[in-house]
Amino acid sequence: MDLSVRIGSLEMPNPLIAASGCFGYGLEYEEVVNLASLGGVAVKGLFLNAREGHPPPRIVETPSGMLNAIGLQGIGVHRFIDERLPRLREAGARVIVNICGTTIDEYVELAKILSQEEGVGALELNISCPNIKEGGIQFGCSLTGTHAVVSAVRKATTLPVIPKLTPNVTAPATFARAAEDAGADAISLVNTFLALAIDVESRRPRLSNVLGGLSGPAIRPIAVRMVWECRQEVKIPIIGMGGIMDARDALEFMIAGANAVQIGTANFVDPFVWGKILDGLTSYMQRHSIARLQDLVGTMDTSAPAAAHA
Amino acid sequence: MDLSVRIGSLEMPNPLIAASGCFGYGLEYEEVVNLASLGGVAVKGLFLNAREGHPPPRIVETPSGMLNAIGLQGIGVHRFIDERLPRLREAGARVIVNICGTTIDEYVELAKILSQEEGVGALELNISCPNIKEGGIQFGCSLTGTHAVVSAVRKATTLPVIPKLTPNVTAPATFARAAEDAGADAISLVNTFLALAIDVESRRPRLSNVLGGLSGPAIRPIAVRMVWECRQEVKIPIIGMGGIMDARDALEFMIAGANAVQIGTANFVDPFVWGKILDGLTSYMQRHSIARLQDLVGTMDTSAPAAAHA
Amino acid sequence: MIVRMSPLDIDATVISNVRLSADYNVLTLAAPEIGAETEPGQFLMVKPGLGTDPLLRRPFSVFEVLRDDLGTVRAISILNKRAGVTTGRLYTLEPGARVACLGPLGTPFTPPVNGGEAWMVAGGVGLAPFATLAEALAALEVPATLFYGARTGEELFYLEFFERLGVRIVLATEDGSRGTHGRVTVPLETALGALPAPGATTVYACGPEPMLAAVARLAARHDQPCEVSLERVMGCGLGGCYSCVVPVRSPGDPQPHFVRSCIAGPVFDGAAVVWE
Amino acid sequence: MIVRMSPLDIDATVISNVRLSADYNVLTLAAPEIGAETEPGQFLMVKPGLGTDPLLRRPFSVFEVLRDDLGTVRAISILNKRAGVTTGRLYTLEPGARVACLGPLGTPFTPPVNGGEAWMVAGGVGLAPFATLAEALAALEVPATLFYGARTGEELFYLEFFERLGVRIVLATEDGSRGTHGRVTVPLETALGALPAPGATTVYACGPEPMLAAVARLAARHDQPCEVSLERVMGCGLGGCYSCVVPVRSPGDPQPHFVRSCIAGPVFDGAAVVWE
Ligand SMILES: Cc1cc2nc3c(=O)[nH]c(=O)nc-3n(C[C@H](O)[C@H](O)[C@H](O)COP(=O)(O)OP(=O)(O)OC[C@H]3O[C@@H](n4cnc5c(N)ncnc54)[C@H](O)[C@@H]3O)c2cc1C
Ligand SMILES: Cc1cc2nc3c(=O)[nH]c(=O)nc-3n(C[C@H](O)[C@H](O)[C@H](O)COP(=O)(O)OP(=O)(O)OC[C@H]3O[C@@H](n4cnc5c(N)ncnc54)[C@H](O)[C@@H]3O)c2cc1C
Ligand SMILES: Cc1cc2nc3c(=O)[nH]c(=O)nc-3n(C[C@H](O)[C@H](O)[C@H](O)COP(=O)(O)O)c2cc1C
Ligand SMILES: Cc1cc2nc3c(=O)[nH]c(=O)nc-3n(C[C@H](O)[C@H](O)[C@H](O)COP(=O)(O)O)c2cc1C
Ligand code: FES
Ligand code: FES
Repeated sequence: MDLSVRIGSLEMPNPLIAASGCFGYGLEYEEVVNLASLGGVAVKGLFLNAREGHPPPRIVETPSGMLNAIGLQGIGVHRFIDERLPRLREAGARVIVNICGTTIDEYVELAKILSQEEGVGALELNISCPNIKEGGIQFGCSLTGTHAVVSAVRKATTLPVIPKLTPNVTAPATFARAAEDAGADAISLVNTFLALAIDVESRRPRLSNVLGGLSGPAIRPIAVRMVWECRQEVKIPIIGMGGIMDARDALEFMIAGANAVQIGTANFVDPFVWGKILDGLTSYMQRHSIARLQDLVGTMDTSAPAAAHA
Repeated sequence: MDLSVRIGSLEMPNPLIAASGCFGYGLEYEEVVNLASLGGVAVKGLFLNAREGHPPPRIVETPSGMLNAIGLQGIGVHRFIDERLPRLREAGARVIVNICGTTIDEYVELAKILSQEEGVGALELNISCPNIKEGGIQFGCSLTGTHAVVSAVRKATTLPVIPKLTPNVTAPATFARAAEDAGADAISLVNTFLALAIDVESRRPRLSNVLGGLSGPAIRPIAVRMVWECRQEVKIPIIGMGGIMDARDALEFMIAGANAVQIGTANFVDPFVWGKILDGLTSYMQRHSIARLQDLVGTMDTSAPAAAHA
Repeated sequence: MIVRMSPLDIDATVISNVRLSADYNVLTLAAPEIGAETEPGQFLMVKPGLGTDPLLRRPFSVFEVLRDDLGTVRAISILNKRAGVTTGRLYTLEPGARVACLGPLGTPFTPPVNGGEAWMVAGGVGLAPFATLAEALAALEVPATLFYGARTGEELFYLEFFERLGVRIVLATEDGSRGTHGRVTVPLETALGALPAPGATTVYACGPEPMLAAVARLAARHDQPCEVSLERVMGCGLGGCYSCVVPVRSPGDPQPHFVRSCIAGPVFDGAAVVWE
Repeated sequence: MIVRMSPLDIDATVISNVRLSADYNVLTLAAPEIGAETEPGQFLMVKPGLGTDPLLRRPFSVFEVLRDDLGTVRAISILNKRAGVTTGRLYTLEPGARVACLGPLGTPFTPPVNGGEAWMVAGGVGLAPFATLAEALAALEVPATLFYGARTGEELFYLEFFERLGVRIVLATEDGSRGTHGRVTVPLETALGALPAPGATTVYACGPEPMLAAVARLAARHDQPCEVSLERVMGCGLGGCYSCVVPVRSPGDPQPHFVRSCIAGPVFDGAAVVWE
């Protein structure tokens, strides 16, 4: 059985990638999961410099989901290269570095710096973080901005370039097209949905940042729809995510059009989820006689609905 | 204690309104709840003519939410006026008629017809149904379309005009502004989020219509954010909704900026929810010494977050 | 047309949970107020547990209405078959757990007119509405037969219950381990063929949709009235959501229309339903 | 720096649930594999029940590590105080229910150096990490005192447990019903003032944040080392989400930094934490 997937020059043995911001720098999970067994590890979003992030409270639970406004606390790209990347390389992880900037130049500089390092598998451009004003969301919410930042990074690196799209727009597929036109190797979607939770007793927001990003199973049906829409619009690989909790959810994204998937919030609920999903994928392939998992991508059959009475 | 709220000429004793499509034509619930005790009843979306709607399956459950693609099955405005409106009037319900058209002229014609009838309290313009191509969503996803349909209906009626906004856009607040500029008396938001669920065994969509609209608690944090954004943008009353299950949720919307709220999906889970929410609102008012519930609207205090350790 | 009592919502305590097989159980619930109002064929909307996942209630036939020696209703039960998340939870509940029960809902079966016989046709968990119907038929002294089909003989339940009420029982199993080998429609067809006069026997059916379609067709072919209890995914059970529609043909109107099975059904005239 | 054993995830069966009061209970869980690895001050991430509402696990100190007569670990327990949805459910669970337990997690308490005394300061449910610490101290033959404060005398639990280990106990209640009237910091301050030499007594504290801040300040003023166990909302417990940060000052760096309390804590040097 072949579960492999390729994104530009990045070859992954399976389509399961740890979602950025939900897996630290990967090393935090070394005792729980063999990092080499994952398709890839998207590390916590990195700026050029270290950042403290927002004061707590930084997360709050909502029905079947959670809001976060971490504010991209991070060690900056240089400490990442010095302290984490060598250990990730040793562990055999396929590293996807999620990069954030406030200007196109910063994205380009990050791309150049990371391109010189051994062990970086791909760059995921975070142009969709809803929690900080300067987190690139100004690019992610404008078609010309998306095109500009992707083109600029494209010219600066030979690494696979994967812009991560926001769901907080009318038509994500138009952004997918802009990204493809600008030379992206793949797109990731979705980042979190901009949201608000208020404590009614104190009438105050539950997060220090007021607004946060909604992730988890609550958003899954919307994210699946967006992946499907993007699949109609672009040919490049799609990395789908949003509330994947088990193999069935991962398969749902793939059938909708995702070539690979990221798993974020589920990892908090069950850090051992990786092995369970991988097992689920292989048993599905057996059950349905699917030799290459990529053959499943985008195969939703709209000729008739599923029987309600299974 | 004063729980009343006014939307143009429509005076309601409390801010709790049954959401369109979630309460039939109201009469279905007569044995369960005294219709006069509700702030208002938004009836199932009506076209000029009767419609059969989509074939089943029309709903599917998702984590803390549900997708629906009913396809606006309905009896058409004339049978509504003949068969349902008199009984609603008798029951003392404050009726908000949710109207749908495929052209501006249809909205205008519906508005004119309904304006001649006694017992219609307001018109809610459904320009946001995600489930049918011809459900006015083309107006709801364009600023000029929204302005045009609201202006046209505004000229055709003296009834309160309440466009219902879609959440499937980048900036709902700009649509709120367009609606206010065009003379709307209030805005309703949110309608459902366009979404997709796939049965992985058959690889078929779970709904006959392929796509459906996500409602229920899953969407609440996004809906609350949108209400808050719109509150910064417009002065007219906002009717907030999306996943309200209890009094605390209703208060969350009001604190974010809603003058009234609609309750949809919760009504399926518990048709007796109305009395419970009303009790919850009055006990909150007592606890916080709030004499007029409208004084709570838009009072979120962003100076500091709620203490995590209550 | 639509007859309905005010439904009640009762946060019922589980009195007992009898597991009949690996998939079937009978859950007895302390909701006598609902039981006292229930007519055969009506249903409940049920939600075990708190929280919003799962979110919606699920429809269940009232299986038994349980009375004490004085005839006072003490409880109701549901016959549950594991199919997914809620039925899975209902299988595992222990006494003391709570289940929110809204009911009774829906249009019940119509008793046979003109003093004929009543034939009940049950497929699998489709047995559920027939315990109360059999009791009502016994009270009306209507001669009753139960045609009851299941996958195997081990999934044939409550036979003594029906025997005690004087119901004649005809069994069928798909694996042939008990009764006729095959579908329950096989012995039904034979029996219908042997009937003397048209219209004297009312056929009531509940089970998988293909079975119901077959039963309705057989009844029509043999000129017997037929009522079917249909399963639909139901969002509300009260007519609020329009999720549960069934295409039916009204007399004199060639065009089928969608009607809400939670209020116009779940029991329908088998001849009115437009089968797929 | 960050010391961690591989955590285990055990779908533990509830062995017993002893309700101590209207808000507190002790839940004994069949997760001996976790108990065998747990050091005092470590915690679990816990999720009772299925489904995605509530979604995330919640952090709980390991309260007791329960052994049989031969010393083999048989179970662990948690001391639960009702505060919201998950703690509410943990209060109601019956034996046989399942609770997913991930652990042990976090940095444990450091045993006292240089053979001094150990003072444990507990506020309310902050008692939880001290049962295992008291056992460890007894094994090390470190003289130990428990300063234990609660709202009322009825919310002082497990005193015999600590007495049996030879722990000296000093009580305080806010309503004055038992021990000193007022906060637990009142008798603590008196006792610290009476200490002869600086640095000979290590103070360990767990409880509400204002209490921890006060204890840390008192210990610093009296030149005694102090470790505090901090509560934070935790998304993952493994360092993955950055939700649980605490501002600490590193030696030689005037600028405070956010560190993740699930891995750098929950036990911190009281002098390093930047109190609000
Ligand atoms: C009027 C009526 C009476 C019923 N009486 C009984 C009864 O007495 N005993 C019993 O065991 N079952 C009965 N059912 C069927 C029962 O409602 C479904 O099995 C149940 O809703 C499935 O819920 P779940 O959460 O376990 O499954 P889910 O996890 O929600 O879904 C599992 C599978 O069941 C299908 N399904 C979901 N809802 C329904 C539904 N309402 N009807 C049919 N299939 C569905 C789904 O499409 C899916 O394939 C009745 C249904 C109706 C409409
Ligand atoms: C390391 C650690 C060890 C702990 N040990 C114990 C213990 O042994 N026994 C015990 O009863 N409790 C303990 N707690 C606190 C416990 O985790 C919270 O009470 C629990 O998470 C609340 O969950 P809930 O679902 O009941 O509340 P929710 O419904 O989620 O929220 C109710 C209230 O509790 C607050 N809250 C939510 N999560 C936390 C949290 N992690 N810490 C503090 N407040 C929170 C919320 O802001 C809200 O005000 C510990 C916390 C930490 C960080
Ligand atoms: C706590 C948290 C932190 C996150 N941080 C980042 C980040 O740094 N960069 C990024 O691109 N996405 C970030 N995300 C978004 C996730 O990578 C992912 O897109 C989103 O959570 C949806 O997937 P999920 O539902 O599986 O979590 C974060 C999400 C969470 C919950
Ligand atoms: C089954 C169903 C049918 C609906 N039909 C309509 C409709 O006819 N017109 C309309 O404006 N909104 C319709 N809606 C949207 C609701 O009115 C409401 O905007 C949405 O469900 C969010 O609120 P809730 O989460 O409380 O349900 C429908 C929603 C559901 C679930
Ligand atoms: S189940 Fe809602 S209308 Fe029938
Ligand atoms: S709880 Fe996730 S990093 Fe600490």
